[in-house]
Amino acid sequence: MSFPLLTAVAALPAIGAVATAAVPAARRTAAKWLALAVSLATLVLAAVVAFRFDPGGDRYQLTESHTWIADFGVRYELGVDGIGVALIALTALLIPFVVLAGWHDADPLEGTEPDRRWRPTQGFFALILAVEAMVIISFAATDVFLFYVFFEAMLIPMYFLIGGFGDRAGARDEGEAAKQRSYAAVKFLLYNLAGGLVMLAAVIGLYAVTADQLGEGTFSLQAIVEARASGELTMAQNTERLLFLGFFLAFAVKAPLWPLHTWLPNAMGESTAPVAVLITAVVDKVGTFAMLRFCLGLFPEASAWATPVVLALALVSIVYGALLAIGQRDIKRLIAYASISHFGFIVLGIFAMTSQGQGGATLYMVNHGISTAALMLVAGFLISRRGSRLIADYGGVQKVAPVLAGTFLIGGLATLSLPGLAPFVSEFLVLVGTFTRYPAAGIVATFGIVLAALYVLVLYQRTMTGPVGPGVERMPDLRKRELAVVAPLIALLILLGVFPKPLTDIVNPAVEHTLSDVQKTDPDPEVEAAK
Amino acid sequence: MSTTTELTLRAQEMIPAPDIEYGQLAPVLIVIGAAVVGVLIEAFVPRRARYTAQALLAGLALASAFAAVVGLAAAGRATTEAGLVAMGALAVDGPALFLQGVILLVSLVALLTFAERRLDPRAHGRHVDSFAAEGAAVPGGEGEKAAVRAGFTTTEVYPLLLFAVGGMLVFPAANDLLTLFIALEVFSLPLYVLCALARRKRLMSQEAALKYFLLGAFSSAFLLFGIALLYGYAGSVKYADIASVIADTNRGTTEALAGTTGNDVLLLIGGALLVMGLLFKVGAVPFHMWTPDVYQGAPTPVTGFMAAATKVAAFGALLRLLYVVLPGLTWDWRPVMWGVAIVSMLAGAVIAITQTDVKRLLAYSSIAHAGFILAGVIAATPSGISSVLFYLAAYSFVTLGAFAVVTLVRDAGGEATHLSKWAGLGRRSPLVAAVFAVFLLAFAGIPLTSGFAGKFAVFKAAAEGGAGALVVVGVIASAIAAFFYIRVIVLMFFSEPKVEGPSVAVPSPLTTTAIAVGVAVTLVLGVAPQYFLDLASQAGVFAR
Amino acid sequence: METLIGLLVAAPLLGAAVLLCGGRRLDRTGHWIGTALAAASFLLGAVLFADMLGREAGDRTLSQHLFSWIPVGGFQADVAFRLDQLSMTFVLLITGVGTLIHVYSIGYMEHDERRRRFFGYLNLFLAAMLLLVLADNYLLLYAGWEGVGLASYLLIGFWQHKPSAATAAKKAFIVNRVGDIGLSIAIMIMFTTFGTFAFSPVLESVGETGEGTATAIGLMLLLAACGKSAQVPLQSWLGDAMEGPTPVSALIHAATMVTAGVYLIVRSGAIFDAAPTAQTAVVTVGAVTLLFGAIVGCAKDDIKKVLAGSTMSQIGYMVLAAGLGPIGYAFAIMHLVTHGFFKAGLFLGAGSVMHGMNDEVDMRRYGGLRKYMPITFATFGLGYLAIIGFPGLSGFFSKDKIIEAAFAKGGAEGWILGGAALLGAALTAFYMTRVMLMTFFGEERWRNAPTPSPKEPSVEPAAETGGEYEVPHPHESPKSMTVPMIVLAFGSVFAGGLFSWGEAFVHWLEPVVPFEHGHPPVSALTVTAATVVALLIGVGAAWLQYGRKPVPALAPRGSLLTRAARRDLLQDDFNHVVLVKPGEYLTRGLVYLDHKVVDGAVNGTAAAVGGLSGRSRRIQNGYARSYAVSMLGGAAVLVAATLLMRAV
Amino acid sequence: MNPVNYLYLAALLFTIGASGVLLRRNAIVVFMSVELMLNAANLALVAFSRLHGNLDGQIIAFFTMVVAAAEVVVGLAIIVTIFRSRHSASVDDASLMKL
Repeated sequence: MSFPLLTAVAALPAIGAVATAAVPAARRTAAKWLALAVSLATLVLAAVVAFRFDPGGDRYQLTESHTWIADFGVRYELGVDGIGVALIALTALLIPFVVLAGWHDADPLEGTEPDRRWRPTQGFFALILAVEAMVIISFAATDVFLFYVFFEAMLIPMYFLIGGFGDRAGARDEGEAAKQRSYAAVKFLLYNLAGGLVMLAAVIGLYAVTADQLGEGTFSLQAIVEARASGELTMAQNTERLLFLGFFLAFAVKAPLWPLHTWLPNAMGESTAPVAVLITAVVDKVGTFAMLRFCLGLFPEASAWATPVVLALALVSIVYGALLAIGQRDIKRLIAYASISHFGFIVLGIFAMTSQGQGGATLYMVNHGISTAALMLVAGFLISRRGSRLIADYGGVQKVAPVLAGTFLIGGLATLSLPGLAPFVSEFLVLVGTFTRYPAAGIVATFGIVLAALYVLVLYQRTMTGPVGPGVERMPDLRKRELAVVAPLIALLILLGVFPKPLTDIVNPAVEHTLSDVQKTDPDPEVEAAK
Repeated sequence: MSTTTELTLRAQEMIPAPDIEYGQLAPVLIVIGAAVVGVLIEAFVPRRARYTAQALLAGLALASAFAAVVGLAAAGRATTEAGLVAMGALAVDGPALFLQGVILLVSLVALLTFAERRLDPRAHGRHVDSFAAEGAAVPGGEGEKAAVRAGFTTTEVYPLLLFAVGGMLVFPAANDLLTLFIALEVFSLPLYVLCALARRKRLMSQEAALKYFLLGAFSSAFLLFGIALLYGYAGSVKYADIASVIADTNRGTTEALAGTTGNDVLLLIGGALLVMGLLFKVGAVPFHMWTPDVYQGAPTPVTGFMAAATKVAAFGALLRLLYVVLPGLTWDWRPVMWGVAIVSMLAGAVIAITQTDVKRLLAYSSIAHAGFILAGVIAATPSGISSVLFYLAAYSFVTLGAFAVVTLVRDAGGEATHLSKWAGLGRRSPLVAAVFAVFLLAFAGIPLTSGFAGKFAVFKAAAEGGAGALVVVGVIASAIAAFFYIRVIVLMFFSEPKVEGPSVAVPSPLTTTAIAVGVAVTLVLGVAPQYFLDLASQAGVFAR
Repeated sequence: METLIGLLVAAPLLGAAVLLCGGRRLDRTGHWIGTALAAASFLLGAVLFADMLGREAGDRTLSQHLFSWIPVGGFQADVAFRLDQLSMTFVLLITGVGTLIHVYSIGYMEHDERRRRFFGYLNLFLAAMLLLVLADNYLLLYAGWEGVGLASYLLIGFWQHKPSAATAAKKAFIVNRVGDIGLSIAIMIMFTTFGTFAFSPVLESVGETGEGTATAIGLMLLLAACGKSAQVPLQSWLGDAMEGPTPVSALIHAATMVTAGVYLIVRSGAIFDAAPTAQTAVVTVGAVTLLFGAIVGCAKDDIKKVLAGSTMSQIGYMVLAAGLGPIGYAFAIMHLVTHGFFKAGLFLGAGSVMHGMNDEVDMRRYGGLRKYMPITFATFGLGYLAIIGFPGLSGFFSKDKIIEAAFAKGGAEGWILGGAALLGAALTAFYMTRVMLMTFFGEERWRNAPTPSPKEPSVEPAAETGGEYEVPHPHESPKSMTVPMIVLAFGSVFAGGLFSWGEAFVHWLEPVVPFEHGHPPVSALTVTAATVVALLIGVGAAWLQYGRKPVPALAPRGSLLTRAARRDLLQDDFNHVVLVKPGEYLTRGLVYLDHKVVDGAVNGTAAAVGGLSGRSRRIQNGYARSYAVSMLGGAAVLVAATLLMRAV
Repeated sequence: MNPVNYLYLAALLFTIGASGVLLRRNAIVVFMSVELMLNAANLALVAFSRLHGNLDGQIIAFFTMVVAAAEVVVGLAIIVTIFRSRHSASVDDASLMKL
């Protein structure tokens, strides 16, 4: 029994969360440093995972397996394939920046020294770490039930993060802001909970099916996949489709896919920038990840059956999200809709069922995480300076705060996937991967890149260029802490944009496995070109 | 020879001297005995000493009864040695022992909240609990004032509690209709009285008692009539006999009985009335309407006890009835139960949304949960039984805990149960709010809480039992239900505290323990339910 | 040798990195670093060029594989360079002109506190442009393609505090993006068809696929070219791009970047050869644009915008030539190079004029400047002669060849194209003469303040003249600015002749760019004569209009065509009506829809459940007896249902 | 006569009792109606006991009486307290808690 590395990666932040929460009220700063230290330690462990992972090896590695709830056929089964590794790495990577960026977000308002028992700061960072732990577990879970448990459970800390620590720059007066916040939080929770409960029904159904055919019910992904491969387990067409829908719905809410997206702009708009990053860059990835791992893995036929519809939805998301982003007045909501558009790309890539598409989608998850983090966090810094989320309240920032403007621009360029920055690689892969099998879809999606250019550049022009706007005159440029957050992210964007090979090497084999699950192979080129 | 002497003669040979397995009846006997002793204490022990004496006695009794249950279980009475005792009046088998165990534990915890006397401000320098100084006195009248001044407390609640527990112990174990009926009354009557004994808001408390009593009596009348009909159908009230009559084909013994014996109409009507009597206790729609009012009016510790223990006992009896007596009628009762379950889940969840009183809110949520449990009952499989057992265990502790927390939030008028007063509780006392949030999340069935494990078990059983549709409805209902649980959490954490808002009383170790136990069980059953699931599944077989 | 190729790109890239991340401490030295690295990469180019000449025509192609960029399944994108005669030509042009313009900018941007960043952007542009022409596969080319787009975005919007500049930059980028759709789709088709998108395999095996595919790819590439090279219908951004500092206009929007489209078409010649339809499209676009640009050029009063129109039109020539296939490719490139020289020179001249005239760009506020800035006048004049194709100068050789080739296309098509080209030549002569006369001859219209102009939509606000009008003191520019102009002037005089000396240029390119002699229906001499005649007509017309009678300081209302031309032939109005407005309505509509319908559905459901709850709780009316009723009813239902179950 | 008639009588009494519960306001009367229902059940039990010729029914009847008595005790206690605090024994007056 080797050292349970994956458990450790998840357990570390969990323990850290408890410890942080336990820090006494007076020692606020200590809590922050503790949280930062824990997140960094987690990053180190995640790095170890990444290095211990052998792309050429088995599909799932670093596996752990213990019975958990025998009656439900539930096992505590962990294991990572390349996709899991990539996303765990992403999560572990982003959290330190989230912590650092949110350094002052949960400080008590000036003047109001809270009573001893109410410790928002500790709670804030503890919750962030808790989310990290749960996300990592769900990326590593190879047992459907185990995954589901954390898929659902992570809603609670997220819910408190959104509702409890809203964007103070948000609304006019605190009461109004609080109303908006709790609306956003409740909407987030209920939306995802509803999706999750539908999934619960499907999970139970899955158990019933396996119990019916394999003698005893199981949730082990590998077991089910093998059983299906060997023909022991055959699902009736309709059953499989229903179950698929149950799963897919939950993931589509999480992802989020049009028309189940409306919770995201509220959630991202009302929460602080770091939390918004947590939502869109980390937590939502669980949804797309799960489509890739569970929807395709468990229900290949149904996935093939649903593909046309899903592709259509993805395309709608891409265009719709971009158009709405153009129409936004609120910086953070704009970024939220941009994310919806990007999630459209990810889903498109996943269901294109080609190695480029799915590889691209996986890269997309990572790159979108980083780029959105960069853009959103800089936007957060900007907003915290001016105290307003409205684009109209800005102008000419680049004159007073060139570095801030510059980083914002780079973040934006990443978002519109400029070559040389990471998102280009993934976006182009998704497009090509889609085009090879569904040319029409590929072409439609390609128009997304123009719209992306529109919303990013319009945003940049309105906020950063032109004559210096009122309230912007003496806006300070990025501070050291803020630079420490943004610079590494940008460096990563460039690195992964120029030399993504290490990532693709890890991801490719996993994608091949997934494709073999759905018995799909890349279409051959029409002409075998002279090499 | 006249018919009477003939009858008596026959009676003599029919009625042998009963032999009673006292050992196996120990749990019941201990509790009832203690209750009797309690009454004597009321009679003879001086007032000052009563509280201590009663509380200790009750605690002791319940604990030892639980020990006895454990002993029996250890002796294999739950599995291999399961059988009928007291001339087949009672069954000592898995479900019975499991449920008795749960009931006893629940009542132990409830007892702690009963005995709590730090919450109410001291009256004339004396600690007082949440029960009326003198139940009989007119609210606000001279008599009451005098009683308060004299520092009276209604220590009768302990014997009453014990009687109720005794009845509840018998209820799920009852193996003939008569015992069932008696047990029902034995645990109902004390509850009626307990409901009337609130220290604050006495008018509401009395009203609750009245409603509960009248409707309870009404329902037990139905139950009794159902019993009569079933007796008429089978000529016996023993479960086994009835079952066999239902099962065997050659019906009718004598010409005279041809009209009645084995007459399915009798059977069906009787069964329906019987089931209705039980559904009333369970609080399933449309027999639920007493629940909100009684839950709100009764003293909160009693509400907690009632909500938890009564459900356990009643569902136990229902299970036994459906699985032992009426298995032959599965195809008759199942569809009906489907209906009841669906209506209960939906109505409970929907109506709860607009509630403004915590206790009423919990009442409606308990209705919804009754629906969920029924979904497991309907499964009509061993896994169905065990899932229900597990759910009951999980649910009862969450309920207890929740109501215990409710007792802590108080203002000048006693407990501040109006939701608006809970605004910003999370800021005032994060811990209490967090604990309550945990219970709410458990009610909502969020993973890693016992609520989720239970819900999963039940739905799983239902799905396997071919009640997939029920699962879907259940899921929808849970989604709706989630809304109002979340609403309370929002209220506690995300809204600004009211200036004149309630304060959170610092309880004595008693209530603290009660709540702690509730939280512990909630989390343990949520994270590592395996052991208890095993227990439940071992206990999943009825003795016939 | 191969290893040097990478350095070509690396040098300016390094410069960009250093200058942009370096921070204020580099403000004093930044421009030197930038210029030095540009020069370094030019020297590298020269070395490689020498080396290339050293080997015989057969194996002059160098290639360098740096690393595998995006390997996913069959999709293998490498970072690999290919240096052949074609790319070498560009390398020299880019680095050469680039270096000159760096030097020029040292003087031109002297008083701008953000000069360091300016040089950073220029270096970034060089790097991207070199990447574009050195890439050995379409994806890497695409990277460079967007890279130059970015650089151009940054440089057009360099004076971001001017809203007009910011808008122009955004417009340029977005229009280019539209073109990029073409390029990326083309790449996708290539990958789907050939399983690769590296130059050689694709171009070699393009014959094996159907003409349909080739046409599709061709048209997509053309779309891309239109975006980058400001060809109709994606031409609208170039005029506004003049908001950028003049050196930028010279380097990016005259000499190099805008010609990338031509490079793309010529590079993909094989594909177009396999797709006649696509070729027709190309020549059409070319012909239309060369006229379009010329007409616009005739009407503008803003000197830079005239030059912009002229650029458009000259590139039209190149595209036209490139569309003619093997008979045109070489000349397209040749014209591209010569154009690089004289157009850059002209822009620098314009810049020098503005420099001396308080950044005034309205030619109607110039006049008689030749005695104040002789060098500028001389260099500009030579550039002028070159561009109108005055016999013996660069423009003459390159343009004349294109016109010949156009006729040589044969048939009606040939006549139309040739005619268009001739007409273009005449127009070119007209508007360039106009510029010369209005700027350097005639009376000095800048001496007295401008009378407030009537509502004249055409005249864009010139550079902000703060407060009341102070009379400019025209003066010659510093050395750092004049020297590059002189160098470029030499280029514009001799390059053409040099290249045409025994068709040296054609043969130099031949190994990579197929060439065959076109056979015009009439003798080459006739064509040349016609060209000269056209040019004389143009010059004459211009002299009649602007040389003989004084130029009004305020633009006369002018004919309908003139006014349309001033508004860039209504291109923006067209886009506004057809794209922008509907787009705005669409987005607004969607925002409303998202809020009211998509989100409304959710909130509606919640509200509905709430309402249901509110109603149904009334059942709980507090009366015990009504509870009893419900119980009784329930019991009845229960009994009935049970009996019913048995009945059925 | 045919003992089955007693059953019909029992059913009748039960119905009367039930409707009494529903129709009468006075708690005492309501309660009496409940008692009536119980006795209806008793009658049925006895009748069945006669039909089956075994004593179970009668025994149950005895038990029922005892239970009924107990119910009276508790019930009257509650009703009386209510009456004393409200000066009314009307069931409908006790409707503080609703909705």
